[in-house]
Amino acid sequence: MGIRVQVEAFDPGAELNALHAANVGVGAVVGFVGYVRDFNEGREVGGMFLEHYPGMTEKALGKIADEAAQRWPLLRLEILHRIGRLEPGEPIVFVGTASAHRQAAFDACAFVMDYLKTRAPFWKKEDTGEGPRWVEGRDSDQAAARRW
Amino acid sequence: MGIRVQVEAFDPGAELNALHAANVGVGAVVGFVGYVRDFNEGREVGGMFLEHYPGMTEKALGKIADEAAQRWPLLRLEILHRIGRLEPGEPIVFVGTASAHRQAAFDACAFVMDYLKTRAPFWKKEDTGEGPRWVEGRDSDQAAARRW
Amino acid sequence: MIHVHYFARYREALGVDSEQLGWSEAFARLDDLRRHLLARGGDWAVLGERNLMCARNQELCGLDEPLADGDEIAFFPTVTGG
Amino acid sequence: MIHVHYFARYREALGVDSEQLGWSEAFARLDDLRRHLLARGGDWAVLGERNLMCARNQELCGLDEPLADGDEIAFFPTVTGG
Repeated sequence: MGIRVQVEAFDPGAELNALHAANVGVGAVVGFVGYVRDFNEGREVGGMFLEHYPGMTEKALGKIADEAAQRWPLLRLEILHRIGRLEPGEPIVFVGTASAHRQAAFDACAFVMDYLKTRAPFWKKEDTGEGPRWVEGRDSDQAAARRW
Repeated sequence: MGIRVQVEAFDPGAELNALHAANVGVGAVVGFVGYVRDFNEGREVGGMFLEHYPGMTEKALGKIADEAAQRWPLLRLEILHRIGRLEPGEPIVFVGTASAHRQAAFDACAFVMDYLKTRAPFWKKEDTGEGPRWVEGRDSDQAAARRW
Repeated sequence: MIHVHYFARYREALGVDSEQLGWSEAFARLDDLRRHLLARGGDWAVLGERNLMCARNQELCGLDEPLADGDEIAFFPTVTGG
Repeated sequence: MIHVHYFARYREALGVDSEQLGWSEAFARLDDLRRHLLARGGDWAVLGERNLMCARNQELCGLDEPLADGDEIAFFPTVTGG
């Protein structure tokens, strides 16, 4: 179970491979990668700044990870989220799960993303062609989190 | 949209990273990796042989990929499945999806795995401590495929 | 002519991976072909299994699938890839 | 003493990222503190937004959360990470 909040870039592929880590009890690995897009809600995006709440961020992610580990039989769970300045095409977040069978790995990974989107204190400020703007929360994210 | 059925080993991390492929319209990537476990249904597994139906395998995977592409707005979909001899800890299958938003990527990836498990002509023969045995289909896989 | 393939556990039980049968109007549906093979007795009883899957011309189908001269048919146990 | 933090759009609108307020029995619940800040008028109206989120001692909570002397409180707009 690992939680990382960092300014540094990371390699999603290396994160995915590390979830197996020579554990021959792992039958299924699921990895999610969120990337900065060049377009969002009607405007071109030239990059963004990710603000967070130091101290609370790690606690909030830890609580989400604990809840996932209670709900599903996970052998590994990794959450990695970047903060600070990001350019289009850069990975923002990685969530990876490993379990004996696939359903737990799929569900736990989707659950962590839905909860992270609605409960972890991160805020995106995008640079658009019409100046900077704060991204507003989406109702669809609230709805997704209520599924669980 | 890519379908590969191959004897050769592959690198799941490289497959995951390739799904983004400098496409800045991609906001979400989901990768699933199935690994050979060292234990299955009560017996230790020392390795397995994956038999398939040459010709039909590619067609069946192509149909599953087409159906996923019709149901969800995917920017990429890759299915890679190994055949022949595999050892515990080796990746058997990779399914990767890329889309603008995460829900399509998650659902399409889970859908492809559920359909692959029940509709693609692969059969596993495991080497166990008590000799070789053919793996039998699981009711839970049939149930998972009926969700969609 | 009907080309018939057997895979995995069925292939091993029958000791044959494929065969060709002369076309017959009696093979109106895939189940007619299956019953013809079952009638061989012995190991061919595997084709009576409840979980038997089949394909016509490399597409999954049901036992009520109509057959035509030249078809490629396959019988196999539940698939277990992934 | 109550430590209050503001984040993202609220921090920018208010021009302040944190402040300390002397403890008062009037701050029985988090909403009492919020109304006290709203009463400052002007830009502080952002704390009246329907989607406002808040945390007490770095845990998400509701506006009916009871407060205690020494608490760390935060107000922020809907989170948008991931």
